[in-house]
Amino acid sequence: MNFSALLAAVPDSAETATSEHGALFALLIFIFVLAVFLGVELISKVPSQLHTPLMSGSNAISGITVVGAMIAAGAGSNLFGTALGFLAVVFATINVVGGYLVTDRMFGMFKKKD
Amino acid sequence: MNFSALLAAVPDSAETATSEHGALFALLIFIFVLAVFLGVELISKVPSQLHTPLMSGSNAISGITVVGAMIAAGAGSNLFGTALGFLAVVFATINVVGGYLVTDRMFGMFKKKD
Amino acid sequence: MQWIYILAACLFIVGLKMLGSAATARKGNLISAIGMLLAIVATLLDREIISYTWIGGGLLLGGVIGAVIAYRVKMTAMPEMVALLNGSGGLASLLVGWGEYHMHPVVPVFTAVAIYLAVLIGGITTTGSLLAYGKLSEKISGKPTVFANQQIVNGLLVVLALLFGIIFSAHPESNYIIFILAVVLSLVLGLLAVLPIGGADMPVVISLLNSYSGLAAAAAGFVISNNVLIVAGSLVGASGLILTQIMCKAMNRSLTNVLFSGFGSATTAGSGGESATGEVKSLTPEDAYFVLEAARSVVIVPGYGMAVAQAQHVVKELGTLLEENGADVKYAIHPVAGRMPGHMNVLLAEADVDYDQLVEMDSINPLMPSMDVAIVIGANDVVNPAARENEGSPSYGMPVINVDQARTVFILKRSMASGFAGIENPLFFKENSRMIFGDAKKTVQAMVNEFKG
Amino acid sequence: MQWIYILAACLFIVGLKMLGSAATARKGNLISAIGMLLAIVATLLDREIISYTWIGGGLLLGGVIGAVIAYRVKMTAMPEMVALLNGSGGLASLLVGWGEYHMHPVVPVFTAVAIYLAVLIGGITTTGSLLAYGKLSEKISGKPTVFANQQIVNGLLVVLALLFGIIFSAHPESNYIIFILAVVLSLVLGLLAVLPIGGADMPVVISLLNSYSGLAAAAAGFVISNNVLIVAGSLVGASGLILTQIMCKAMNRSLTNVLFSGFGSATTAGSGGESATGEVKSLTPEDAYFVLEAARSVVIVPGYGMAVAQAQHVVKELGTLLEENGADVKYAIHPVAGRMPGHMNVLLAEADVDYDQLVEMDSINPLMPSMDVAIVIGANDVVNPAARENEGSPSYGMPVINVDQARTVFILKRSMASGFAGIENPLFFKENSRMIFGDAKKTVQAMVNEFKG
Ligand SMILES: NC(=O)c1ccc[n+]([C@@H]2O[C@H](COP(=O)([O-])OP(=O)(O)OC[C@H]3O[C@@H](n4cnc5c(N)ncnc54)[C@H](OP(=O)(O)O)[C@@H]3O)[C@@H](O)[C@H]2O)c1
Ligand SMILES: NC(=O)c1ccc[n+]([C@@H]2O[C@H](COP(=O)([O-])OP(=O)(O)OC[C@H]3O[C@@H](n4cnc5c(N)ncnc54)[C@H](OP(=O)(O)O)[C@@H]3O)[C@@H](O)[C@H]2O)c1
Repeated sequence: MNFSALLAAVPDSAETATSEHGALFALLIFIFVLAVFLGVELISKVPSQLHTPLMSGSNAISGITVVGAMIAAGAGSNLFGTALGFLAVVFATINVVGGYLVTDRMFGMFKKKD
Repeated sequence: MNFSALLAAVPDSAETATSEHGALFALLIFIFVLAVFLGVELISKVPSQLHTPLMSGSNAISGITVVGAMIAAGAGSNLFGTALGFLAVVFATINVVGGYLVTDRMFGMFKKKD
Repeated sequence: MQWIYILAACLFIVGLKMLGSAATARKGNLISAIGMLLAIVATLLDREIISYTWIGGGLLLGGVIGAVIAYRVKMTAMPEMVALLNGSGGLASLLVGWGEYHMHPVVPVFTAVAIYLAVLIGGITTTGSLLAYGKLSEKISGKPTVFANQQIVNGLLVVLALLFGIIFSAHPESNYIIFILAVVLSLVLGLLAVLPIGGADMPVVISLLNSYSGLAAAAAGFVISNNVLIVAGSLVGASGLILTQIMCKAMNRSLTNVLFSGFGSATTAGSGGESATGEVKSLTPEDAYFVLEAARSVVIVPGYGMAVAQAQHVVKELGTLLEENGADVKYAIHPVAGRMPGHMNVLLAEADVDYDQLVEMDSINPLMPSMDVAIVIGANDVVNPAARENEGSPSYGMPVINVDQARTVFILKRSMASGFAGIENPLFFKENSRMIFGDAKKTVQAMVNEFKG
Repeated sequence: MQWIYILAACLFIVGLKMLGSAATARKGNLISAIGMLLAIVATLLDREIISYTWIGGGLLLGGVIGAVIAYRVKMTAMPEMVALLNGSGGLASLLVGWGEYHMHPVVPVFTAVAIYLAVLIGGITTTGSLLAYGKLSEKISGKPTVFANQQIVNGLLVVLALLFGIIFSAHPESNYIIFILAVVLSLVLGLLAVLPIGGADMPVVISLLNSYSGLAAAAAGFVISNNVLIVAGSLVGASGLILTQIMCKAMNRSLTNVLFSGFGSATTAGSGGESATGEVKSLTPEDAYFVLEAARSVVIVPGYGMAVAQAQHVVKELGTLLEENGADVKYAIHPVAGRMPGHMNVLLAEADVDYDQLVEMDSINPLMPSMDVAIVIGANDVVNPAARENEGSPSYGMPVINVDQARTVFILKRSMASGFAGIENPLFFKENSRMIFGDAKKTVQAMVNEFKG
């Protein structure tokens, strides 16, 4: 049993190799769409005073591209490819670490005094 | 190019046929989880006066199982399998048609008078 | 086709979102129906399908039955109707799981688990919903049926279901008998789960079963690796669960309490702590008329009794007459008035009451002290001040409509009997309360006649 | 590993949800950070990775740089900081797309499209964010740069980008030159898109670019078929877009207007319809002290000028003194006061103002007529009554804080100059208004000194 099960769910896509790949893509796009809907729902009711930390906090999440960067940097391909990957890791990590820390700093100030 | 791309994304799952299938399953479960989150967000702010129609309206959506029923009924397998599929189509369709119509009837009454 | 399914799923999401607001709800329902239509059409184009006879026949038959009951059902019977439809959906999921297994008994373990879940949840939903239907429509006694060691028996059956599931999933191809046993077990479990729950708790149960029918559909989706089933099913699963929670909260009870306590059975009824006593002042509808005639502001609080008496139309007539007489008329709706969330809204909407006149509990309570008259029509628990005042009361803490703070309260019911929760109501003995005994419809009709004549 | 990714995505969702409420926000940020850590660890375990040297080095270097700037940055420089981080993320996505393409140039068309999008969006985000950073930190003039035929040039470049995309996606393996051109083009596009936007509109731009950086990450996710990238990226993409919308709404402008109108450039400044005139009454801080001394209720309305003057600490001191003097002190926060949503909240929080004293616009406005004194500290547009009264005003319809309804209004600013929107402010000429000219920090300090004696 391999991915023919996926094809069973998308029966029109078994003709060419490309359209098989298309079925996987459809699943991924579906995930994308669901996440967009979810993002909209999650954010649309946030009070304005939280907007700045929300912006930096969600910005940190977009640093997830570090995962792709690590795969590129560690694939052990030629020098240029690795260099691109390395730079990508650096910049993505700046985004991640800087974003989370600065957001936390802001919330630290928001804390109610006792 | 076939579903190896999917496996590339889940590199630990290429050992056995079952774990390949597991990768597809993981994607589907992921979709499930996202939809659950989305469902919770969508419903949690509905005013109580809409609960009854909301119940019947979402109940109609659960009739989506009609898709599975149609596939079972139309697969042209042996008599018993087809009979099961046929019954499934009947019941699912009752759920779908009855649910949507009755919800619409309720909303028809809710309409603001001019 | 995959893309049509994705589009359909998006329509469900958008539809469900729109169902959440009164202004867009009807359109939302339509959009979700279009999503369903798309999904069905996409499936018809599926190459795996080789015979359309049975599909067409099934769609036709089911469609006709569904349409007929949808148009026949009375608005007051909505809870029963939803229960029936729900059972239908659960049964369909069970049959899909069974059919798939029957045709392809050799499947990987994931699929086997999904099949088992679709059948188990589907079966529980089927008989559970049917029993809920019976209790609601009073074809079966609404009393909770409690027997000795009930919890233990249920617990054992659940363990058995788990055991069957493990055996079946490990070797689906060689365990058809276990499978059949599991089908039977699921049906029995559905019955046993609903038996100990009182008729009046059925709405909560139905909402929970609604959630189950969604999960069953999602499980069926895993069986056939179809993501529109997975998404639609889990949307419904989640929304049903949230609705259940909201309802429990409005009744100030936990879900566990609803499911297992046998609430509303004879044993708990009347256990209202200190018994309320005092003088009860009763009035005739004719006397009440003079008070109403002079009132500038009237709030009408309907409850389950209005549904029983089918008094919504005549209540609306009374409201109109009061308005013509110069009074400001509002309808105060408690979230769990009646036997179904939004029950009162549906009834009053049927009677053509203006949507703007309906006020939610939280908005009316602050205004209550300025109201001349509150007319309680067949409501009891939702106006019980003990929930606010008496810590010993089982309903203590449940938010209620504070009619006792209005200048005068008319209470229309047939007797001094308690309501669904079986709690005595000190409201009846308050200084400013007047009981008007009799069937709500007759009483209100009498008031209307006074106004007209 | 797949499961770890799924768990990470769930943590992002939960974290983002918790970020939406003040009580849980900090924990939410932590949860989302844990999700990120999990995702990174899961990737380290990836069998495709054969060398850890560069990964480790990159993580270390990036981590140190990120940590240093996060701890060094001043709270007032938050907008710039977010812009920089955002540019970092966009650049990373560009590099990931490039790296993947460099290593595997033969890919199906879907993947090629994803690569192209990751690079294009990533590039636009990079230079756009950098330019926004420059404008915000005033390293570059904040004035919108408008030149002839700008829209046409931009339009042509967008068409070119589309064209390149089609050529590239059709045959990615033989179009490395087109690819490089596209990289350059994306960088140029980012600059051109932000050039015509005024410095003060940068927060909206940053929020939009934040959304882009999310979309770029999602595109990178499609390139490597990784669903945690897709989910996290699209969550950020959607939330950035919604935030942008909310901000535009609070300014009563459309996104198109923000992006293309060159708002805030010299040409539009001062076009406030009929010019407000009348007598301006000014006061010294010493005179103001006598009024404040007698006030029972004071509302402080901070604006961008408080940020410029870095006056938050001394403002807090004044607030405390007023309270000790027996007055009720509130801080009224307009949603777009300052140059960043929540800008004032961050500043006042830094100065240790009690969270409970901060009141949103909608809550304070009904109370305004009962306020003895309103102290406007470096705010202008957000207290401009023209938005309420003068239909010809460019800001007409934007909700403002109605300080003019307080008994006395003190306006602390350096001159009669208009605020960001370049609109004259009739508030300054009102009967009950008193201007206190000078740098906000100095003025408030003078008041504090008076109180201290
Ligand atoms: N809405 C929901 O979703 C939901 C779900 C589950 C449970 N519940 C529960 O149901 C209860 C609802 O409260 P409620 O105040 O609406 O109803 P209630 O407390 O059940 O009281 C209804 C009252 O109506 C009277 N009545 C019955 N038939 C009548 C007739 N023909 N004419 C006049 N009066 C009549 C009854 O008194 P007589 O017999 O003296 O006439 C009874 O006391 C709450 O306890 C709630 O927790 C609601
Ligand atoms: N918050 C956001 O997210 C956001 C985003 C984009 C745009 N905006 C826009 O930014 C504006 C914000 O309104 P606002 O009322 O906060 O600010 P504003 O309208 O820009 O006015 C700020 C005022 O502060 C004064 N000022 C500057 N430096 C000062 C100092 N050192 N001491 C004392 N006063 C000083 C200036 O007057 P003098 O020069 O006379 O001193 C100026 O009039 C709105 O138009 C809003 O639409 C906000």
